[in-house]
Amino acid sequence: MAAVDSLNLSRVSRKSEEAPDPDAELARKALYYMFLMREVEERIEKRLYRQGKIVGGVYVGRGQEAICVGAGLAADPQDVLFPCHRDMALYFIRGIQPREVLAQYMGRVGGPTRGKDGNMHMGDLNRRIVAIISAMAASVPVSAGAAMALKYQGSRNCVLVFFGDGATSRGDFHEGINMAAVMKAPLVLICNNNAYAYSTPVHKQMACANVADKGPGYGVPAEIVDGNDFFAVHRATARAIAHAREGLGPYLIECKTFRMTGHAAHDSAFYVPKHLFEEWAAKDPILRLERHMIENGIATREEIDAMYARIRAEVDEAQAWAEQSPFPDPSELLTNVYEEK
Amino acid sequence: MAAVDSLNLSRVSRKSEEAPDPDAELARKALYYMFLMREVEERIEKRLYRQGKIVGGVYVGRGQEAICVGAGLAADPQDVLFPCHRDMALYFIRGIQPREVLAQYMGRVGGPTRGKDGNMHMGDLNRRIVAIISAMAASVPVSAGAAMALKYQGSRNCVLVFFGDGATSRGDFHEGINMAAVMKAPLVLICNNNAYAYSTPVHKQMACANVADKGPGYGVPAEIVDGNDFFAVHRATARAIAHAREGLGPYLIECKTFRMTGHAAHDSAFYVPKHLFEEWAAKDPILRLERHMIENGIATREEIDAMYARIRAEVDEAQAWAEQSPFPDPSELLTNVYEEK
Amino acid sequence: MPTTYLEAIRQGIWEEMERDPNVFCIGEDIGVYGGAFKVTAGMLEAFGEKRVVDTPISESAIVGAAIGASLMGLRPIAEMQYADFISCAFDQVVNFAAKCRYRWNAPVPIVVRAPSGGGTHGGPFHSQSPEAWFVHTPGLKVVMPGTARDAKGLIKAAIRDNDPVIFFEHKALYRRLKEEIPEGDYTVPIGKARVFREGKDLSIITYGAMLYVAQEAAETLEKEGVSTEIIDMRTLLPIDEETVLASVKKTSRAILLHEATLTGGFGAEIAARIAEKAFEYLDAPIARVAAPDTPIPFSTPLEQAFFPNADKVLEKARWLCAY
Amino acid sequence: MPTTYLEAIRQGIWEEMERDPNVFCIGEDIGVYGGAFKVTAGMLEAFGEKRVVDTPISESAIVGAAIGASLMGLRPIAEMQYADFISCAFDQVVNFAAKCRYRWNAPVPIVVRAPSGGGTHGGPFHSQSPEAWFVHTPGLKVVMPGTARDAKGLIKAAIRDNDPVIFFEHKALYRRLKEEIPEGDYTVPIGKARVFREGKDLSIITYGAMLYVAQEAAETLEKEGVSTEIIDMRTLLPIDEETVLASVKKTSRAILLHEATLTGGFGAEIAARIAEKAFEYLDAPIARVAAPDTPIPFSTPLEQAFFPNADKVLEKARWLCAY
Ligand SMILES: Cc1ncc(C[n+]2csc(CCOP(=O)(O)OP(=O)(O)O)c2C)c(N)n1
Ligand SMILES: Cc1ncc(C[n+]2csc(CCOP(=O)(O)OP(=O)(O)O)c2C)c(N)n1
Ligand SMILES: [Mg+2]
Ligand SMILES: [Mg+2]
Repeated sequence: MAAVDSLNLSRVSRKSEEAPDPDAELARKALYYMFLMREVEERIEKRLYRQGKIVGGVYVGRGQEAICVGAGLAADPQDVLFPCHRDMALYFIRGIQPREVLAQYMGRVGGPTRGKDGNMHMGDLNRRIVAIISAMAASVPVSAGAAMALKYQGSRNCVLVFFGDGATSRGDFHEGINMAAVMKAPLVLICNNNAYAYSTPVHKQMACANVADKGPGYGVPAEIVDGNDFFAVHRATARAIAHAREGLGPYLIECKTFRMTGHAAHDSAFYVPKHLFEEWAAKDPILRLERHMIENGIATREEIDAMYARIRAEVDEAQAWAEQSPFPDPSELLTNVYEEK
Repeated sequence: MAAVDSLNLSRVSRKSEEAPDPDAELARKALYYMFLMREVEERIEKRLYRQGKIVGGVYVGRGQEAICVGAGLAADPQDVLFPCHRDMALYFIRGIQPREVLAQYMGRVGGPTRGKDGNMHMGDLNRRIVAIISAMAASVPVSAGAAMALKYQGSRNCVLVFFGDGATSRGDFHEGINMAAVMKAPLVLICNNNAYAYSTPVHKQMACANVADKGPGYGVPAEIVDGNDFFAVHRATARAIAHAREGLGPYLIECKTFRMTGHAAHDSAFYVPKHLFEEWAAKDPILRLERHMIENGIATREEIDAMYARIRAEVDEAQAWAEQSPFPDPSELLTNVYEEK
Repeated sequence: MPTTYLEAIRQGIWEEMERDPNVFCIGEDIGVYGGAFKVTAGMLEAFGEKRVVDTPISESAIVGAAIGASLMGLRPIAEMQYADFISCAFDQVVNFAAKCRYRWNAPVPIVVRAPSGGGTHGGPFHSQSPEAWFVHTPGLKVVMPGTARDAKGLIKAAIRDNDPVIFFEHKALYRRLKEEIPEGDYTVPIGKARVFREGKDLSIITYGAMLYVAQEAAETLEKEGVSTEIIDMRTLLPIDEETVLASVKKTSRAILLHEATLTGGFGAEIAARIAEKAFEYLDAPIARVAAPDTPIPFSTPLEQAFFPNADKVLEKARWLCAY
Repeated sequence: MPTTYLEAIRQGIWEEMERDPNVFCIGEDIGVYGGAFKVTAGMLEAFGEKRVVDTPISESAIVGAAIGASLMGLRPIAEMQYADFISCAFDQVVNFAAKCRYRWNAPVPIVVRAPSGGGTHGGPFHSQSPEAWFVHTPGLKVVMPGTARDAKGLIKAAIRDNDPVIFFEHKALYRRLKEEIPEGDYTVPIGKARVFREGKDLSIITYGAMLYVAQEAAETLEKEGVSTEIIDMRTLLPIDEETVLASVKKTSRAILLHEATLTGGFGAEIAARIAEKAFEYLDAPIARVAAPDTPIPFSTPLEQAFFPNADKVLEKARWLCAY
């Protein structure tokens, strides 16, 4: 698990007299990861990218953090994750450090791919986290195969695969979920339905109302959750994982959310009606979790702010480290195409 | 429309005093095409193939004739057909002659592809019938595009695409039906669920009970019909076509049937429980239609047998013609790769 | 007026849309957004939703639908958001589109536009140059303009062509290349290479963005007393063998240059043809300069090392000239 | 014991399944049916449903699932019912499998078996030889045995290899080729060509079923006083350039022979390498014999005209020898 240095939210909450509250503990962890993700992505998008220190595409999950954090924290460390491009916190949850992620974005050797690939195209088999390829939904059949393998190995673990609404249109989504269903493979499919795929609104992506409506056609239970509600995502994922561990096969969760940015850093999202951003800003998952924590006495405003400050400092350090990380030597161009003996 | 030479079932049926009965007329046509298909396919599979006069794969639609005939007769001649590999009657309905089909199977220039392609890999744009490629379901997106084009052209016509239960597992099925649905393209999707795809029973193909269960996930109305009941298929197709013509988009029909043969002529179907063949033999769509016609006074046994005899003679002639049709000259190998100016 | 490579393609499509009501565009984010690279910008407003069709993320269905529409008499222009994603539509391209005419005499006049090429920090999945796969697929035509003039003339020719055309557009040229192009309607014939620069000692046979690498090398060689001819293939299939052979017969030395990876690339085919058909004219080995056989790395120093450059061409050129 | 090419592959898989519990087979109709060609016949009974996995008709998911299982430590053998359908899995093969190791150091030890090749009246979609697409895809290995001995040794090597291997099996050899093979466990190294027949005047470089066409031609040439060396590539990627160049340096004449279509085929790559690296040894042009650039026709006379045969090889051989 991640070295969660900044996660020392005072354990002395107003309920401190009572036994440690697992819900409170979870909320603190969740807020930590959600804010960490947002902070790292803000650096990437609003600083490093604009400063030209990051080249290439930059996609962020601003406003969607509850999904990857909710699902990621529901999983066991031995469950296998297939993040998509707006799921950065999954890496942190699995212990990949912010500095490594920042180095990855800047093409430095300090990143998990040593500059071979960029941005969220990273993975680490030791941490059971698999790198996407760019083709949307290509991970779905691969995750199905990973889930089949876990079953083959007699493992009680499962696989969680993440993707967007747009990805569901691809043949690979279909073939992957269908095969997993036929095989009763322990696969949890987590769709972030953020209303857009690049400029394409979801009603131009599909003619049904919900991604979850696709479940019955695969014989896969499907549920819809508020993707901006960390607890809702977490509970649904826990249900899905339990289903998978019981050998009942795949489970589809549609997390309704909203993409609070353009598709990527270069995209102004001019095609998105302004009022939607305003409406969804009010539903921000971080604000929402903060509110929950304060209202339920899990943390005070001051404690939260102090945690944020620590995270910012942690990310400052990470950024400094990453910027010092060297670029790969051109000789690395030719390495690792095949196994080197 | 086909020159239906043998379709002169006595028009003087027991109801002859009354006004011409369209249902009776339809039944006669249907029986003609269903029997013609069976007869041509029997020649192909049980004679020409075994005699070595047909090389390569031979797939027949024995026991499934009600599907292509029911759907094909519901379509307007300007509607566009995309047959699959067990839909031979569609060619006859569109006026392609048995002799041409037999020549096609034997690789002769008398076939619609002049020997360039084999068996059911044939089409004719003038007759609005599009050739499949072998990859299952590849026709689905193509048919979606044809349907989009009809809409583009302001035509009131629609497109009918045929495929099997196995084909629905492919990404192309998914992408094609989904795109057609989003575009509200006039596309009628006709699935013959014959319980097997090669040796694979349908429960290993999908984890839902019916192909029709996939409709809601695309926002496409879907219905299940008895695929061995000509009238049921015909009526469902008529409904689907009306839906398409009204601009309401695609419509999926699942025709439950059974593959009364092996997958292809080389396959003994040892993996199919014997009793299934027995059960389904009793539900043969031709016998069923015969029975309906006799019971309803549409035709007598004798009239039907006379028609069969005429069809057999017609196919004898067709076969003789096809066997006389020359093989293509090797020089044709190089023609028609590109437009020749 | 100086026109960018991108604008030239846009103009070409636009004029064909105006000329022929059967021409329409289909792809992801090509409407409201105007395409990931803005090649179709403004077309939705000008031609309406009917003719500028935004699709779900379904490359196979985009190409499939284009094929189906073409069979009904339309002339679709399908956009792959990046050439890399044509792999998702591969079966439709190589088995459906490429083979219809041969099999059952059904023409498939589609254009599949595929922004390809690297140098834009795209990493492994937004930088590929997959043209060779399609050059090995009979029934397709494969085009890749290297100049703005050709970009317009070839996209128009592709749209009018009665066979399926895979039209590669080099992303790095979209906005960097700006030049005078003829006013109004003109086409550039598919299947014709052109002498991009005349020379007599050495032929560099290339296409796309590598033209400018060749050009840079040629200028240096000029100073070294070597007169370099550059052949811009423009169409990669069908191959204009005549122009290639004529050049090599004149210069007696040939370098094949492309940014796609070396092994099995387009250069191999041209080298093989020269080695079979102009052997007796050769004064030196046939050299190839191409990207190494690796995926395309993301980080700038690796990316720079990956792509061919003038130095790599010069090294081979000097070897050939000294041979 | 004389063993067919098919049986050799079957034995190889069987032995590897016995040796390593992580090896399993996945594909359409490979279980109860034993595979369209019966390569996996009997395996379901012997190894059970867990290790002989029948799938829906989903080539992309078959390859994708194999990749995913391999990432979890298994060693999947995926079967394409026909090589032609690998187009439906193309993105998974060329973008997922081929690039994982390079990008994030994740090995993908899968084997994708693909029955390819013609001469079995399969028509356009059951006869293709699509190896060149994969030879142009860094990160893959591409293998095609031409003998029963190699078929067994190479399938075993492929299963043990830690990179993705596309394993082409020639359908026409499955049952027609029968020969003695070594008993028990042996592997044939991936990446090594072999001298199939020694000679000194002319090299025919080929693989798969074309070996026997080369052989036939060589026997005729022998009578004409020409000593022909035949190189069986066996592995098409990585290319054993050394063996090829050694042969051509010895004979000074080369014919590349394959049944895939000419343009952009594997022969082009070998011709290009010879033309660059053994130029000074050549006494004649480098010739290619391959199928013409058309889809593969169905009807017997067209099919026969399509495939290379000894006469076509002889024509080129005589030209080279008279050069
Ligand atoms: C097969 C494929 N086609 C096109 C693209 C280009 N592309 C990248 S992200 C994207 C939109 C994805 O939308 P969605 O799945 O909803 O995810 P989101 O970005 O909204 O999280 C597109 C079209 C791609 N990556 N892959
Ligand atoms: C993409 C693809 N994979 C495999 C095959 C081989 N194949 C031909 S028909 C068939 C079974 C088709 O089953 P179904 O769609 O149910 O049609 P049916 O034969 O039962 O009518 C298979 C696997 C193919 N043609 N295409
Ligand atoms: Mg989205
Ligand atoms: Mg079936």
